[in-house]
Amino acid sequence: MIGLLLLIRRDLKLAFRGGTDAAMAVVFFILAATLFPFGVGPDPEILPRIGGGVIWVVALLAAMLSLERMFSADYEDGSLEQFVLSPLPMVMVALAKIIAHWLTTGVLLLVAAPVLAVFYNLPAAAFVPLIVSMLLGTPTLSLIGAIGAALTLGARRSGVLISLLVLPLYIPVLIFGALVVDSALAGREYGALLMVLGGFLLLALAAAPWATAAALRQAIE
Amino acid sequence: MIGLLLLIRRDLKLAFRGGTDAAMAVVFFILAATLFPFGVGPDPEILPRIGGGVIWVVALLAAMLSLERMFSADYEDGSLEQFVLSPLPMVMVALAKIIAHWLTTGVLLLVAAPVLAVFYNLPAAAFVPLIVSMLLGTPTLSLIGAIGAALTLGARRSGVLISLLVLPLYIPVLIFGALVVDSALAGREYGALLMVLGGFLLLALAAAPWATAAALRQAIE
Amino acid sequence: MQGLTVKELDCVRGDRLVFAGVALAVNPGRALLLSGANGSGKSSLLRILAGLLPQAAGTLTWEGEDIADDAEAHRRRIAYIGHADPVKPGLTVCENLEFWARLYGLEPEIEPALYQFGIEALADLPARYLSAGQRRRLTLARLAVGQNSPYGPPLWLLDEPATGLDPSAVAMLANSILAHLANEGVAIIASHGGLLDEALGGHADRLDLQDAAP
Amino acid sequence: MQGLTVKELDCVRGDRLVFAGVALAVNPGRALLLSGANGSGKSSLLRILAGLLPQAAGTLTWEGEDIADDAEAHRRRIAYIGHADPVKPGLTVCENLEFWARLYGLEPEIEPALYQFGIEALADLPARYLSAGQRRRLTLARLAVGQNSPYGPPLWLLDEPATGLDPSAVAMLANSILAHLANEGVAIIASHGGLLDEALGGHADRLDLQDAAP
Amino acid sequence: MLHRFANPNRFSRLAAAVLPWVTGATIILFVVGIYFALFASPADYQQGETVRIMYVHVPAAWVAMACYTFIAVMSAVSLIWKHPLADIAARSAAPLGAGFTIIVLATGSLWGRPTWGTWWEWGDARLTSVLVLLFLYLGHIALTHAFDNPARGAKAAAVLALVGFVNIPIIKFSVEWWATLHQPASVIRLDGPTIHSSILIPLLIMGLAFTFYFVTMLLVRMRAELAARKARALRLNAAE
Ligand code: HEM
Ligand SMILES: Nc1ncnc2c1ncn2[C@@H]1O[C@H](COP(=O)(O)OP(=O)(O)OP(=O)(O)O)[C@@H](O)[C@H]1O
Ligand SMILES: Nc1ncnc2c1ncn2[C@@H]1O[C@H](COP(=O)(O)OP(=O)(O)OP(=O)(O)O)[C@@H](O)[C@H]1O
Ligand SMILES: [Mg+2]
Ligand SMILES: [Mg+2]
Repeated sequence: MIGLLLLIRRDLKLAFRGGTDAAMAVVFFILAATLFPFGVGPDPEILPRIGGGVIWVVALLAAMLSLERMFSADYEDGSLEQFVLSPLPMVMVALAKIIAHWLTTGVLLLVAAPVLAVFYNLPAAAFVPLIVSMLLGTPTLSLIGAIGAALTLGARRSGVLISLLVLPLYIPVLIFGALVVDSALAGREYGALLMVLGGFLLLALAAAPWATAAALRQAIE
Repeated sequence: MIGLLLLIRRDLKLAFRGGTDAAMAVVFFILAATLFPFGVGPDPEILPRIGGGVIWVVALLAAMLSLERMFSADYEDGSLEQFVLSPLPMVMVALAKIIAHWLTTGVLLLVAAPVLAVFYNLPAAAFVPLIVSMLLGTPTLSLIGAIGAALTLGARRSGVLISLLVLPLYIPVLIFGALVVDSALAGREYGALLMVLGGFLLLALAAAPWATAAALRQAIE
Repeated sequence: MQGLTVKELDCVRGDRLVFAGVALAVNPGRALLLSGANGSGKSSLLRILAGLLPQAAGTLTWEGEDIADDAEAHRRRIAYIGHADPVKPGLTVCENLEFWARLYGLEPEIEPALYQFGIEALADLPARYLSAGQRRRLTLARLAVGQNSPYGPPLWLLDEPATGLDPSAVAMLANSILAHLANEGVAIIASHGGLLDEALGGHADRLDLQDAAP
Repeated sequence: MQGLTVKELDCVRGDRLVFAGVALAVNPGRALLLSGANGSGKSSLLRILAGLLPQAAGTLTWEGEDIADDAEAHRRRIAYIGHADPVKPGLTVCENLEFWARLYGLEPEIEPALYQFGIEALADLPARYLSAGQRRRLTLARLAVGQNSPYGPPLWLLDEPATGLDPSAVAMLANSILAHLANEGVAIIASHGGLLDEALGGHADRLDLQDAAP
Repeated sequence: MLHRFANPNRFSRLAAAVLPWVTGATIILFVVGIYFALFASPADYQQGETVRIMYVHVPAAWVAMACYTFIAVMSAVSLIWKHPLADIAARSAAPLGAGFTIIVLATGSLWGRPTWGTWWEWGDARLTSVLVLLFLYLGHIALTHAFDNPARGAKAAAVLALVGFVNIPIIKFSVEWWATLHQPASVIRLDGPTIHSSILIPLLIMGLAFTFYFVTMLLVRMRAELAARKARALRLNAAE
């Protein structure tokens, strides 16, 4: 338990001192979302209609981009082998890394999301559903992503591989996340959709740390 | 000149053997573009309307993502210092890296773009303008991106920094690129817009290799 | 049977047999110096002993028990230093050391460990500014942290620990190792000869992996 | 004035004065061995000599001419080997070496260079499988490629070149350096003592950077 | 018992003996199945002749899911008992499964055009989960080949296969859990099939044909893989 907190704290410190890229995900999130109106044209009718979806897609891309860094620095400088030899069980190592990833991407995305919602002229009714759906959805992204990041450690073309492995598994989260916002906009009930997102989260929470730990153990040869 | 070709060949070899990520950009491009319909909803009316813009935005993000890798491996393993000491002028080194980057991202994006256009139900009239605008636009992305990548070498948070430096400079390319497609769809004349894109390319071609070379020389201490 | 015993060990890397039939036995209070040409498998052997690499054949025992029986317990007795330095450029020297010490559940007495490897003056410098040798010293300082606690791991596996060290740092390292041996510890050290080998003198046996080449 | 001459050289890194007032002169056919504690500035000095790091004060001359006058010409006389190995894991040993040889405009005679450092058997292996010492040998093999051509750079700057090498590889390296010196070359080598220093024996002078500590 | 067939050499011999029989069975089943499917079964009163797509679509879907399940089981065997044949079986099966999945997607959208009026429906849970299945197959194949050390690739792919297995129940039950365009199961269900036997019988024959085709191809690919492995070992030993 102490080890878990220790590792999370180290990762946060590294992220905020800039060893890895804490702000990267948010900056990407904001910039990418800002680009769309330039590409699509600032049609006041279309923007709010696609806004919820675009925010979700970009959040997902942002979470994915930071995945490759999740373990690679520790893998390359030999820290990962030391983790394997440390008294901290690998599941805890995996969990700590996942939590740190979420704190440095998911949480920041949550904070940035309302700003973008304003930017896209989303009606106020969509704000709470957007935030709640992201609160339930982003940890799942970190959890699933960790498996992909660990599996591709030391692989050729690990960047592509991560996307290939992880994006398909992200699709359900994306669909339901965007559906929540859409339903809210259309004035429909979205409680059941949030339940589904919660279900995904529980499922990922139950499986991902173990799968990640197994993959990490194999990465070391 | 021989040195230039040599370096390009080496980078391509590395890319296709998977040391760096050639396919990464395309896979990201395709997957990201595939995600949008999931997020935005499959409204057959909206998709073609935003299609051209989405393709351009995603191409731009894809080109940007691969920037960070452009020099970092050579920087870290000491190859860059050897380039500085080699008889090949740094401008040529920069140019070779830019060409290799374009060949491994821009060209692949060009190949993938028609597929996505079909996917978004873009009318056939938009195909040629899309391809031509990307043919003129993507080299500019590689050229501008190289400056950002070189400037941020060894910086803390280089990932964020690159995005911050480069994206604003990408916006004009994006605007005119997307306008070309839009105009073609609306049946308007787009030759002048292509000229503007060509102008950007020439400007970038004249300035970027020198700026990149200067930045690279400073990165080494 | 005390200490570490290895019998009939084979190592395969990527379909290639690197060494075969390695046997060794190291008693508490002794060191073993591994030598052998580049590529003869010293690093591979150390990684097998640490449980980081599976052996192709052979058994490893610690105090008479097969280490495969309780991988968890084996992990706890090991301090492994590889070719790479697990040092984070963004953290200070002190923070780097503290992290590893705490993670290994050792009461972090950072100061004395820094002194022991002569980097106390650098304690608050971000590790990105360290020279190659200073970084190696920081990696090694981890050994000193746990050394005098009862939880300190008894088996040290060191892969060319003296790389990049100046002679005075090699002497500091040798002192650490000798103190560890005096505590009934075991040390297995890959090396290409040099000052460290001389300093360990009569406390160390030697094994040349060249003899185990297939 | 022949060879390399350095006068009153100061080095500052991140606000800290690393060394001051370094003076040295190396004639063709001679080597200079740099020693000094970890962090005393050996690597920094070599990088200054290579033009990779600006000095805080002082002048460097080659054959009587200030090297700042023609940085381009200076670059062409240098072969620099740093702490890191510029080796691409995705290319084979042979491809790696060939790339550097061609980039430096040297007629690539790869085979003999590989032989000279004893890695001819590994020629077609992707470099990712090399052991630490094998990778270092590959880095050093570049020196051998240009060695006997008239275009080979006359000034070798080697930063702890023997790191990770086994004794036979150190002997190969020493032979390369001696052949270079016999060709009227100049070599400046950072090192912490050991076999290489002994092998260069009477051909080398020594400079201890400790004496230049501020 | 398991280990008697698990020895690679014995497996090769066994496979060689079985192969002609399964090949023959595949051909016969296809001939009979296609005859029934094209000529000896009725056209649908609503969908007309397009219903015949079903005789490819549905068996391909069954085999695509069964193949993934097979890979998941083999992966568990490989991770727990570290059996080399399990790895080979998994990596030989993956491209076959990807092929069947592509067939499902292609025939499904061909069929969807006349019946639903659209090639593809983004929000549909069945279609989405099948698309995810295809990506899982592709990821599995890519991961197997992504490492210089084949053993590492096999292990990584095995972990992926186990993780991805959650998708199989989702494919199967998506039509019941969510309102979709796609029709619910009518053959494989707890209370027995609900369709008429004039359709059911040719469907089952085609199902068997696809299954035998899968087994045949699996055996062929596994034997090729084993032979390649042996050749590489010989070459490496010769290089020593
Ligand atoms: C790309 C689109 C489609 C995909 C990915 C798809 C996928 C599947 C899958 C995975 C199954 C196996 C279900 C199971 O065994 O429980 C299945 C069965 C079936 N599909 Fe589709 N399908 C698609 C389009 C269609 C269309 C357009 C129709 C006809 C209107 C259709 C009719 C059926 C039927 C009748 C079954 C058999 C169900 C049963 O009896 O168990 N499918 N499909
Ligand atoms: N970028 C930097 N900023 C601040 N200080 C630095 C920087 N780089 C190096 N230093 C400091 O400069 C000093 C000289 O470093 P240098 O690498 O030249 O030492 P060295 O003699 O090569 O040591 P070693 O034997 O360990 O390789 C060290 O004390 C180091 O901490
Ligand atoms: N992943 C791998 N796949 C194939 N061969 C490998 C792999 N890793 C190492 N090797 C080979 O295994 C051999 C043993 O490597 P190892 O690193 O153990 O040598 P070493 O004795 O530590 O050498 P050094 O003195 O250079 O550090 C080397 O010949 C190397 O080329
Ligand atoms: Mg080694
Ligand atoms: Mg140094």
